[in-house]
Amino acid sequence: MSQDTTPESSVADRVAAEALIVDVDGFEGPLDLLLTLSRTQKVDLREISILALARQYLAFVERARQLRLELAADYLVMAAWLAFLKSRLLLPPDPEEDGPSGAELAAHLAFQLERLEAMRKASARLMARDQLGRDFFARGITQDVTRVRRVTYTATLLDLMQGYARIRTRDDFRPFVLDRDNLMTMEDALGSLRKLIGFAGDWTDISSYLPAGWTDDPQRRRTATAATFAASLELVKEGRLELRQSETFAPIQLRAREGRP
Amino acid sequence: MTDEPGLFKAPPIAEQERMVEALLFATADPMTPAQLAGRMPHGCDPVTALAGLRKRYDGRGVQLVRVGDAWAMRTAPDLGYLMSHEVTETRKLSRAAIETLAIIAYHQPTTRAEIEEIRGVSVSRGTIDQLIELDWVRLGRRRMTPGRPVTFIVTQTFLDHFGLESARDLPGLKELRSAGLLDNRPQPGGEPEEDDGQEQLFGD
Amino acid sequence: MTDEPGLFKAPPIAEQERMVEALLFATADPMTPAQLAGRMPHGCDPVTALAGLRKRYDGRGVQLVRVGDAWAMRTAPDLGYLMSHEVTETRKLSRAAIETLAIIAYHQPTTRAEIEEIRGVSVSRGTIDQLIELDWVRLGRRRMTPGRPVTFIVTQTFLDHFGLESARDLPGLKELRSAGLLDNRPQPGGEPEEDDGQEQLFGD
Repeated sequence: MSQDTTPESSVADRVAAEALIVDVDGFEGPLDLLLTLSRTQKVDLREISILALARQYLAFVERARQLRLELAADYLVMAAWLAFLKSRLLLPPDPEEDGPSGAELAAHLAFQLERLEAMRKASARLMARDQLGRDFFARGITQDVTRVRRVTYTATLLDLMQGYARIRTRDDFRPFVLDRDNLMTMEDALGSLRKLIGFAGDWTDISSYLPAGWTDDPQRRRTATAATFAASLELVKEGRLELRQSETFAPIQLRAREGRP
Repeated sequence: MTDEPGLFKAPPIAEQERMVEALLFATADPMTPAQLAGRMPHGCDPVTALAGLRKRYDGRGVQLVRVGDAWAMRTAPDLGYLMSHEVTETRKLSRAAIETLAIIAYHQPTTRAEIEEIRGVSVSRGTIDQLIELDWVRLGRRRMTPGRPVTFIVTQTFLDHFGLESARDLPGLKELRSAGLLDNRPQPGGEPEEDDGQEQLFGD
Repeated sequence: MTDEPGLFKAPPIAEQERMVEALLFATADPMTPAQLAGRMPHGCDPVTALAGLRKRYDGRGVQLVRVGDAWAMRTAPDLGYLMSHEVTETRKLSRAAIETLAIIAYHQPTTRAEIEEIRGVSVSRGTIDQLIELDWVRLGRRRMTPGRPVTFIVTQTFLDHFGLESARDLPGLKELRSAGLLDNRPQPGGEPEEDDGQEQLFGD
């Protein structure tokens, strides 16, 4: 291992680094780790040096890398961001560049740390309060007045949501069923067209072959038109019918083919 | 009172009364003086404390009563009538009723036909009646469609019971899924339309 | 007290106090004045009765405490040590759950994205579920921001458990507020996608 030769990887350092890194499991994310590191500065969080903190954090990540330990992605994202912040804090501000200054970003990070620390303390104070069932108690005997019995029904929000989820999930899996009532198949259209073409000696608009009851409702009209057109093509193929259209989108006309009644 | 001089002085009798009061209030069963003494600091005299406490509660809404060798606190018998209608047996709502309620809550205002379409089965009359009787569902405005069907909506009582500020606060399908309430079975052909559906429900 | 002369005269206030006392003793859950009034004879004024009763129990082993809009009888906290037998083992909450609870209590109504922003880690699915199951947290109104994320607020059960009259009595709330630590301060340079964050959380 090449790293073994670097001075940082002395046994003592490695042990110390490992101790902290093993602790990563115990940290609740990068912000928590930063808060812990910040305690080594022993100053009020409002006066913390974010630059020093960024260096500490980056050194930590570097050590983890040397130890070939895998850190979760969010620790690495924070490292990248802190490296960026560090460069912003060190370099003079570029007037050309948009966006917040290094000082603003550092101030926000300090605010986040202070807020996290404050919520930590608040949760400790909350849990230190007297608690029902531990420090103070509700009535032990709930009254034995079981004379009038009335049944009420109850359900929880969870029941409600699960019920709804159940229906909606079932819905997702309902097999796809075509609505046959409003669909004309080509077979249907062929059947009615075959019966009618004997009378089609002259060019007639195809739309006049739509069966009764299929012309008013737009949905029914659409399916009947498509089926009738497909059927007419089939009959042309069979040599029983001729089709013509004078121009694009002009009405399609049909007639029985000469000599093939 | 105490026959041992003891290393510790027993608390003043007023304090002992407080202790007996708290103990009898919190424990589920009546307690004998010996049991009380076992819980109290060394040198306490529960019998005297019980006598004081009994006097203190005399004529109050709650009384100290003797049950065999033991003591308990009970509400005054003359006030029993206040509690009489308190005893209610609660039962879980049936699955059909929950589903119907859920559909009304998520789709309101909705008609019976719509509920049946979503559930895929007919809704028995009793189900909606039960929800109305629970005061969780009420009639909304009639739908301005042919037949002018009645619609159903959820009530304030419903919102109170389920701890909701409004029916719009019900979590959407996506949220239900992430909460593990919806099976995450693979969806044939993807699932892009669900949240649209949800959006429509809640969208303005 | 009552604006109707009524057919029946309301009972004297001392009697009303007895009634409230009995009712609150009978149930373990806090009751609102409205719930009390619903149980008491017509024309009663539970609020006045509660005030009298509170004074009467002041300094006793059992006390009348306020829990949000409701009232309950609870043993005095300084006597908790006597009842160690009664302590029911409560499930140990994880550090994440405790912090999440505190953030909801102090920042309520708050969204999942805000909780994550404060803690710097994502909130695991079970955490909020656990708090909801304990009935310490419930859904609030949806936030009127893009994505309309659900918010979380604390419940009456939470107040009852921690002996708080209202969420305003949370320890240190004023100091935190005046220090600006309860502000929702966005990252400078704006990552305006907080609500997208919300979407992602609930997304797959």
